[in-house]
Amino acid sequence: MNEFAITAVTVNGSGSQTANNAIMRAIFRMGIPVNGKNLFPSNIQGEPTWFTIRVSAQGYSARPASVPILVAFNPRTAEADLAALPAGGACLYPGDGAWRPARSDVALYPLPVRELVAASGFEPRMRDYAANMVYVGALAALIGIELEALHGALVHHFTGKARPVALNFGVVQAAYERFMADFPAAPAASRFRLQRMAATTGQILIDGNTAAGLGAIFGGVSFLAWYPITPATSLADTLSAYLPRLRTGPAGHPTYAIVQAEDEIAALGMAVGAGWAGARAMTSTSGPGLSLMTEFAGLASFAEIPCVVWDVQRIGPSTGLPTRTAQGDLLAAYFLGHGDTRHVVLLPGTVAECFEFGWRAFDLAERLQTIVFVLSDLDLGMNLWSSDPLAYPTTPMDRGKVLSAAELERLGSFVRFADPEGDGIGARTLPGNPHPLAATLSRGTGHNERNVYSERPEDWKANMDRLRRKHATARRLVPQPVVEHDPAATVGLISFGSSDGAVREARDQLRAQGLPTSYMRVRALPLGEATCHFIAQHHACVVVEANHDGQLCDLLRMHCPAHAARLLSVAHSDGLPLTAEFVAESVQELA
Amino acid sequence: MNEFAITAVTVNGSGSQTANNAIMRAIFRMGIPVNGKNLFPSNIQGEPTWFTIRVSAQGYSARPASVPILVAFNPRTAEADLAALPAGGACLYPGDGAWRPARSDVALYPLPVRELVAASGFEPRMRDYAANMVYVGALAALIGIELEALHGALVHHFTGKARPVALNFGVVQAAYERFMADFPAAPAASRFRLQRMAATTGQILIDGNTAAGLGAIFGGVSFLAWYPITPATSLADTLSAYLPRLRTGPAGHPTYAIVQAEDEIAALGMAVGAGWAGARAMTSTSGPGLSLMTEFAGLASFAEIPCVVWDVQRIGPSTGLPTRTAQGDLLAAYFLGHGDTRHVVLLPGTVAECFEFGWRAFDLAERLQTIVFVLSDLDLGMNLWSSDPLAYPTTPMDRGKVLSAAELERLGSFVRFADPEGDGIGARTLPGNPHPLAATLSRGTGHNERNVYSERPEDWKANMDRLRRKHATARRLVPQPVVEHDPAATVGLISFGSSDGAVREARDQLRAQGLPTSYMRVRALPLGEATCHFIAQHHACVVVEANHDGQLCDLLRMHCPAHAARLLSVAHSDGLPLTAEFVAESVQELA
Amino acid sequence: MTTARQPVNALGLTRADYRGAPSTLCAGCGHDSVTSQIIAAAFELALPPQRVIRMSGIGCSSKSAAYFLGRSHGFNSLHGRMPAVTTGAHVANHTLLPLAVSGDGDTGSIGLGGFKHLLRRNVPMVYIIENNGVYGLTKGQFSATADEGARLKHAGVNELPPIDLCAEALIAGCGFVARSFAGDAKQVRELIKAAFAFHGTAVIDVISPCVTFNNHDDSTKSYAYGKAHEEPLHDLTFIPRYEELVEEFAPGEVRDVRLHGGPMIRLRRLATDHDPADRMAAIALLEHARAAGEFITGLIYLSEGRPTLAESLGLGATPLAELPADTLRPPPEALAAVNDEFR
Amino acid sequence: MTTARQPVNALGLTRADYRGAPSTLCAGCGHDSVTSQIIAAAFELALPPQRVIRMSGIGCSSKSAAYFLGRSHGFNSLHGRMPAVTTGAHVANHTLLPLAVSGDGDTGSIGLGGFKHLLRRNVPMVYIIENNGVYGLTKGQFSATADEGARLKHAGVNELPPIDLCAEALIAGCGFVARSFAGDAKQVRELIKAAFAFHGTAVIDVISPCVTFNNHDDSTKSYAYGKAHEEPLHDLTFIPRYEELVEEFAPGEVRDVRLHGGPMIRLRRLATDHDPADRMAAIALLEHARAAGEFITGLIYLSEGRPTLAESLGLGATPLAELPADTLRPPPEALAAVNDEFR
Ligand SMILES: Cc1ncc(C[n+]2csc(CCOP(=O)(O)OP(=O)(O)O)c2C)c(N)n1
Ligand SMILES: Cc1ncc(C[n+]2csc(CCOP(=O)(O)OP(=O)(O)O)c2C)c(N)n1
Ligand code: SF4
Ligand code: SF4
Ligand SMILES: [Mg+2]
Ligand SMILES: [Mg+2]
Repeated sequence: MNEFAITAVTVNGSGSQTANNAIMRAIFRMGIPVNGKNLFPSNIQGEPTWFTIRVSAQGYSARPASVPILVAFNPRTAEADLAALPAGGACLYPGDGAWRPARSDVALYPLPVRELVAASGFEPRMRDYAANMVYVGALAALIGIELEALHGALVHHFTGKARPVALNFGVVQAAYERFMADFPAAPAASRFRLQRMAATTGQILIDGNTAAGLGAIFGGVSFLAWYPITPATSLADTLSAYLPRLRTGPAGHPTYAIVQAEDEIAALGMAVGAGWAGARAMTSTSGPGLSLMTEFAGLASFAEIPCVVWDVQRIGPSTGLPTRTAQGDLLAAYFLGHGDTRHVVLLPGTVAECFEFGWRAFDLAERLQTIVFVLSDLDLGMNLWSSDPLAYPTTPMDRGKVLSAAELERLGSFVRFADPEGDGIGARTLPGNPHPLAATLSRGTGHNERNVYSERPEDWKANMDRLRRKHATARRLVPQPVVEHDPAATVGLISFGSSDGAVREARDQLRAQGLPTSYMRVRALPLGEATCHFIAQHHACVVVEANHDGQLCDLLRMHCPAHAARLLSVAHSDGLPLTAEFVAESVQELA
Repeated sequence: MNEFAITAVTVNGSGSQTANNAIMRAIFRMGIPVNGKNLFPSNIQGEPTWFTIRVSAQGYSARPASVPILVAFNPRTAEADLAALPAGGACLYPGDGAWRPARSDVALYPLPVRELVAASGFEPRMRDYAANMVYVGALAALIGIELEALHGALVHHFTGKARPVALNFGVVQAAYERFMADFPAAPAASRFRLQRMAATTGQILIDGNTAAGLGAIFGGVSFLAWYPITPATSLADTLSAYLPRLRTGPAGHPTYAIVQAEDEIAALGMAVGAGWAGARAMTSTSGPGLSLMTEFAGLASFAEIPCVVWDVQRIGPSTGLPTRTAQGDLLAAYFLGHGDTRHVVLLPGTVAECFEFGWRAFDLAERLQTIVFVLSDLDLGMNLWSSDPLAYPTTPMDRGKVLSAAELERLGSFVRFADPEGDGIGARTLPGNPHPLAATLSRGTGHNERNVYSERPEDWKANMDRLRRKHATARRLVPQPVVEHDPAATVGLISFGSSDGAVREARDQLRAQGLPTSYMRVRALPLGEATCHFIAQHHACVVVEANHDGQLCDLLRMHCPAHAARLLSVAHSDGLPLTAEFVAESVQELA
Repeated sequence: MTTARQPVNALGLTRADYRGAPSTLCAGCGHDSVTSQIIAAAFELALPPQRVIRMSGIGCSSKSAAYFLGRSHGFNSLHGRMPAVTTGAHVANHTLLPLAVSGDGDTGSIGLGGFKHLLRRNVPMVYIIENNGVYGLTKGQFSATADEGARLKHAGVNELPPIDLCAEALIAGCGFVARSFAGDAKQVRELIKAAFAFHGTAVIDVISPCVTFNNHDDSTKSYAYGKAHEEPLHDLTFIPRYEELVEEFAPGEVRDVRLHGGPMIRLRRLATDHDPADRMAAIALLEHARAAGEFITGLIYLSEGRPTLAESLGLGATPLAELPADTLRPPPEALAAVNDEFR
Repeated sequence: MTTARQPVNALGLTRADYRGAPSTLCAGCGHDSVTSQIIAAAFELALPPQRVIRMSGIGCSSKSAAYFLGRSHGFNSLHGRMPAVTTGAHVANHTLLPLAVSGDGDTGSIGLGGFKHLLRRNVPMVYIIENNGVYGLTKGQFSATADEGARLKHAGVNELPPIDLCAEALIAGCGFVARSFAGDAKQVRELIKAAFAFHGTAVIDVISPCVTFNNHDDSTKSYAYGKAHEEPLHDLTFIPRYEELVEEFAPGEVRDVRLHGGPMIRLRRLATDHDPADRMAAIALLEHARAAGEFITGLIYLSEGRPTLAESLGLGATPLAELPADTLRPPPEALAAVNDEFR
C-alpha cells in the first residue's frame, strides 16, 4: 500500500509541470510521503520530459527501479516508454491520438483527451495545458487521489487565482468522472491505490535550490553575484524572489544586492570583493562555472576572504548534460586551484540540509575566513522532496574574528595573520575601519604575518603551515558525518549528498537479504577523524556515489591510508539518480 | 675536490647573469659538472639576487645545503649573507664599498671594484656590468678557473662579438692579477680549488625551458598560443628564438605560427582549435594560467582534442611567488576540470627529459586524442644544468588515428567514437577532409558514438567507460617510472620531477649512513601497475616532493589502496629546491 | 542522392545538402530563420561544405550550428569562447571558411573580451550574432544587449544600458560590420553571402527574437518591434561576379562596393545615404540610432585591406595542419648544431 | 607623528601620511610618477585614507598599489580581475572610495571584458591605467596597446593595431574619460582629483613609460615621444569648491565643468577647443588623433547623470557590510510563514 510510482511522459514547454506538481502535492496533502524526479531535456520546448512521482509510505525517495504506472502523453517516446512498463502495470494515454499501445500484460486506459479539452473552456493556445489536466483527473480516479486534495493543490499552484483554478479543476473533474464511467472496475482492480496517512503532517514539499536560497537568506546573505547556468539558476531565482519580501529594510531599502555578472569569473570576483569588504557574499553555479572560478577560488583561499559558492552539480566533464544529475565535482571543488590549495566543502544530503548549510556556510566562511563550497546537485536541487519544515538557525550569526576600531585601539597593534589562538585564524579588519592601524593590502602573493609581500622561504612556509592549522580547525567545525551503527554489521556503507536516499533504502533491502550494514554519510570536507574511525570498525566499507570515478572513495583512501585497503567503490553515473536496487546489488557483489 | 658551491649575491638588473654564466660555463668547459640555481626576485631591477653555482665531480645537482664561497656584491643583504657562510668559507666583496664584514672564521677578500671598473674602459652606464666581472676574475684566481675557459665562455656569451668580449675579459684579467697580487697565498690555501676533469665531454649546459622548447620544435610543433607568465615565458621565447631558424619552409614561409593570446583561456582555446583542425598545438603557462585553463582542459579531454600544455610550476596557491619553485600543481593538473575529469600528465625530471617529453607529448596527445600536460618547474625550467646532449627523437612522429578521404572511401562509414581496437580511441577526421562522410560536430556536451548530442543514460555511460579505457591505454603509453632497485633495501624512495637530484644525492648519504634504499621516479600520470608493484616490494616507501601537501603521495594512496599504509610523505615547499640533506634527514626520521 | 527535381547549385548540390539535423529550438525562434538563410546563402554561393567549418559557443543560438551544414565539420565549443577556438582553427588551416553563430550572451557578456581580440587579429570568418537580448537556453535572464528598463520575471528591471555589438566591433577595428533582423530574410541572406566574400572578420549582428522569453511587443528584440521599426539603410544584393551585373540604375541610386577577389555588394539607396566606407559616419550612425531609438539594419561599415591573421603570420599556401612530418621535424644535423651551442 | 614643519591638509595629515611602502619598480618607471601624483592628489583633496580602498590587478602598475596610501585598505587581486573585485567591494560598502591602478595588459588584454562590464555598471571609482604598451612585469611582451609595427627582442614585430582604451571606455558608456602622460605631473594630478569628484567610473589612461622595456625613442609610450608630442587639449585645474574661484578669464578662454556635489573642473583653452560634454566629438577626437598619430591628453569626455551601481541597486545609506545581524536574519515568524507556503 502506498508504495509505487508514476511516470508522466510529456513534451517540455507544454505546462505539464503544473499537472505533475498538482498530483504530487495532492498526494502529499493526503499525508503520504512523496517525491518527484523530473527528467527534462536541455532545451526549451518540444522535447520529451519524464516526470516520476514516487509514493512511499516508508518515505523512500530514491529513483524507483521500476515504475508501474505510465502516463504516455508523448507519442514520440510512447513505444519505448510502454516497453519499459513492468507487467501488471497501467498505461494511460490519449485514446484519440495516433499512437496505439500493444501490450496485453498491462492495463491500458485510453483517455478522450481532445474531447475533454474541447469541452474545457480553455483558450486554444492553452490546450496543451488542459490536456495535462486530463491525465490528472484520470489518475486520480485510478489510484485514488482525493479530488479535494487536488483542488487544494491547484489553489496552491495558482496562488488562489480563481479562474485558472476553476478551469483546470473543471478538466480534472470531468476526466475523473469520464474515467469512472469508462473504466468503472479499474479503481477497485488497481494494485496501486492510495490510502490516506498522517506521515506528512507538518512537513513541507520543497526543492533543494529553494531551500538553499532560503537558507542563504536566513543566513543573512547580503550579496549574490551570479551567472545563469542550469541547474543552479533556480537557486539564484529563489533569492530574487524572496529577498524583496524578507529583507527590505525599515526605510524601504534592500538589505541585500544581487548582481548578474558577465561570467562566472566576475561572479566569484565580485563575491570575493564583497566578502573582503564585509558583506555576506555568495555565488551559485554548476560545473562549467566552477571551472571558470578556479583562479579566484585559489585567491579567496590564500588571501583568506570569506565567501560562499554553491555548486549545483550536473553531469560532466565539460558542458556535459545540463539537465542530468551527478555528484562529480567533489575532487574539483576540494582541490580547486593550483599549488597546494584545498577547500572547505559542505555536502548537504537532504533539502533540509540545503537550508541548514545555506546559513551555516556563511558562519563557516566568516569564522574560517575562507571560501566555502556547498555541493548540491540537480536531483537534490531541482526536484521536489517531502521534508521536515525548514528549521530556524540554532546558533546566532558568527561573523568571525573582525576587529573594530575600538578593539584596535585597545590592542594597540594589528598583525593580520598572527595566530594567537593556534587555530590558524588571524583577526581581520574591514575596509572603512577608521583606525589608523586597520589598513592592510590583501593579496594573492606570498606574504608574511603582516600581509606584506615576502619572498622569504620561512615566511612562505609559516604561512602555509598556518593555513593547514586552519584546515585542521575546519575539520572540527564543519558538519560531522551522520553515522548509523548496526552492531551486527561487518560491512559499512559510506555515501554523501543526494545518494543518501538510495543508500538508506538499499540498507533495508540488504538487511532483508541478511546483510546488515552500518552507514556513514559524509557531510563535509575536509574529512575528520570520525571517518577513519568508521572505516576501521568494519571489515569492508563500500563507498556509494553518483559519479564515474569514485571520487569520495579516492578522498577517503587519501585521508585514511591505514585502512585504504578496506574501501570498495560503487560509483555509477549516467545522469540519473541512483536506485536502491542498484546499490543493494552492487554491495552484494562486492561484500 | 671539485665538490663545493659558490653564491654570488648581486642586485637584479645589474647584468650579473653574464658574470655568473661565464663562471659556470668556464667550469663546465674544464670538464667539471656544474649546476646553477638563480634565486631572483619578482621584480625587474634593484632587488637582491642569489646565484648559486654548484661544482660537483659526482654530478650532484641539488641545491647545496651549505655554500662555502660567498660573493657579497649586494650591500643590502651582505650582513645576512655573511652570517650564513659556514666557518672556513670565503667571502669576496667590494673592498671600496660601505660594507665591512666582521667575521674571523672565514677568509675575507676585499676587492678593489671601483678602481678596476674605472680602469676598465666601460662606459659609465655599463659600470655595474663591469663590476661583476671583477668578482669573476677574483674567483678565478681563488678557486682556479682557467682564464682561457673564461675567455671562451665570454666569447660564447657575446656570440663572438670582439669588443664586449675584450672589455669584459679585460676586467676579468685585471681582477685576476690584482687578486693574485693582493692575496698571493690565498689560492694555495683555498680548500676549494678546481681540478680539470673530463666529466662533461660531449655534454651541454642548458635550462629546462630551452630544452622543452627545442623538444617541441623537434616534435613538430606547428602552433603555439601563449600568454606571458613567469617562469614559463622563456619556454615560449625559445620557440620564438629557434623556430625561424629551424622551421622556415622551403619557400621561405614559417611552418609554424605563434600567437600571443589575450589571456590563458584564449591561449588554450586557440590550441584546442588548432589541435582540432590538425595542427600540433601547444601552450605554456604556470599556476595562475593553469587555473584559468580549467574549463578548456575539460573540453579538450571530453571532446578528445589533441594539444599540449606545459606548466612550468612556481609556488602557489594563487599568485604565490612568481620566482620561486615548487611541485605543487600535480593534483591540479591531473584533475583539471569539473565532473569526472582526469588527464595525462608527464613529469620530466631532467633537462634531457624536458626535451624528450617536449616531442613525445605531441605523439601522446595525437595518439590518445587528448590534452597532455607536462609539468616542469622553475628550478628545472629556468636554471642551468649539465646534461647529456639532447637526443634526437627515437621514434617517427605518431599522428594517431586520422582517417584520410581515401580511407573513408574504403571504409564506407565513419563512427567518430567507435572503439574497434578496444583501446578507447576512435579514429578522427580533420576539418577540410573532402569526403562527404568526414564531417562531425565536435562538442563538450554528452554525445553518442557518432558524436551526436545525446541525453540517453546508456550513451553517457558508454562514452565515459570508453574514455576510461583510453585512460588505461594512456597508463601503458606514457613514460614508465624509472626504478633503481637495491636488493638490500627495505625502504623505497619515490619522487618525481626536479626533486630527483636531491633524492639521488640523499640515497648516497643514506647508504653511507647504513640505510640502503630503492628508488622509483614517477614520470607520468596516470600511474600504472609498476608503481603499486614497487610499493609492495618495500616495507615502507617515502614519497619525496617539493610541495606542501604531499600530492604525489596522495595520488599513490588513491592508486594503490592495498599498500597505502606503507606510504610515508616527505613534502616540503618554501620556494627553494629541496636539499639532499633535508631528504636524507627526513627519511632517517621516518624510516 | 540528389533527385532530379531539386535545383542544384554549381557544385551539383541541393539545398538539402546544406541542411543539418532537425532543429530542437522553440517553434518560431528567430534563430531558425537565420539557420534557413545560412543554408540558402551557402547553397546559393555553392560553398563546398567540406571547406566550411561551423563554429559556436553555448546557447540556443550556438546549438543551431547543428542545424545547418551537416556536411561541414564543426565545433560547438564553450560559452563565450568560440573566438579563441576559431582563431586556432584558422591558424592551423587557413584554407577553411569559418562560419560562426553566437548569441548576445555568448558574445556580449562572457565572450566580450575574446570577441574584441578576435577582431583585432582579423581572423577571416563570418561571425553571426543571433541577438535576442536575453539568455534563451538558461530560460530568460538579461543579456548585455537587453533593453534598459526591460522587465523579466525573476530578474526584475534591467537598469543597465545595452551594449551595442556593432559599435564594439567598429571600435575594435572590424572591417565588416552589419546589423540585420531575422524577419528580413533577404537581407540576412545577402549579408551572409557578402560576409563570406569579405577578407577578414565579418560581423553580422542579427536581431533574432526569442519567442519564448523576450518577444513581448515592447521588447526591441521582438518580431513585432522589428517588423514595425526596421529601417534598412539600403536594399542590399550580393553579386558573386562583377560580370553578372545586369540591372542598370540611375546615378546616385546605387552604391557598389567591390570586394577583394571580384565579388560586389550592391546597395540600392533607400531613405538615407549612408556610406559604409566611412568609419566615423558608421559610428555616428550607430550613436544616432541609439539616441533616437531607431532600428537601422544593413551594411554599416566595410573596409578591406587589413591583413588577416594568417597573413600577419606570413603563412604559406599549405595549411600548417597538412604539413608532412619531414617538414615539421628538423633533421638530426639541426639538433647536432643546436647541441653545439650549449657547450 | 606630524612634525610642525611639514604642511598639513584639512585633516591635519601630511603628504607622508599618504605614502605607501618604498617602490621596488625600476628607477625612472613612469608608474612611480603616477604614484607621486596619486599621493599629491589625495593629500591635496584631504581624502580620509580609511575611506579610500586601493585596488589593483597584477603587473608592475598593479604592484604600485603598495606604494601609495599605506593607511588605506587595499586589494592587489588577480591579473585582469580588479574590476570584478572592486564591483563587489563597492556593493558591499558604497561609502568607500575605490582608487584603482591597472596596466595596459591588465585592462586591455586579459581584463578587457571585465573592464567594459564595469563601465556598464558605472561603479563609482577612479580607474587609472598606467599604460606603457608593454608587459613590464613579465619582461617586455607586447600588450594590446603596443604600437603597430613595434619590435621587441623575442616577440619580433607587432602586426596588430593598438586598442585605444579611451575609445573603448567611451563606447562602453563611461562618463569620465581622460588621457594623460606620466611626464605631465600637474595634469595627472588634477585629473585624479577631478576623477575623485566624479559620480561614476572615471577612467584615466596615463601613458606611463616603461624605462626598461619600451622607452626607445620611436615608441609612442616613451618619455621622449611623450615629451615631444604631447598635445594637451586644455590646461586643466580641479577646483574643489566653487567659491574658491578667484582668477578671472576672458570669455571663451576657459570652459568650466561643474560636477555633482559642488566641485568644478576649469579647462583653460589651448590650441583646440574640445567640448568634453560632446560624446560624438570625443569619439571623433580620438579617431582623428589615431589616424593622425597625435598624442592628445586631457579630459576627453565628461558626463554625469547615469546612476551608479549602488544607486541602480537602490541601496540605502548604511553599507551592506555594516548591517547588524538582526537586520540580516529575518525573524522566526518569517520562516514559519515561508514553511507554510510549501505545504
Ligand atoms: C561557463 C558557462 N556558464 C554558463 C553556462 C550556461 N549557459 C548556457 S547558454 C547561456 C546563455 C546563452 O545566451 P545567448 O548567448 O544569448 O544565447 P541564446 O540562448 O539567447 O541564443 C548560458 C549562460 C554555460 N554553458 N557555460
Ligand atoms: C593569470 C595570469 N596570467 C599571467 C600572469 C603573469 N603576468 C604578471 S604581470 C603581467 C602583465 C602585466 O602587464 P601590464 O598590465 O601592462 O602591467 P605593467 O607590468 O606593464 O605595468 C602578466 C602577464 C599572471 N600574474 N596571471
Ligand atoms: S528559448 Fe528563445 S532563443 Fe531559445 S529556442 Fe526558444 S525561442 Fe529560441
Ligand atoms: S619593468 Fe617597466 S613597468 Fe616594470 S617597473 Fe621597470 S620600468 Fe616600470
Ligand atoms: Mg541570447
Ligand atoms: Mg603595461
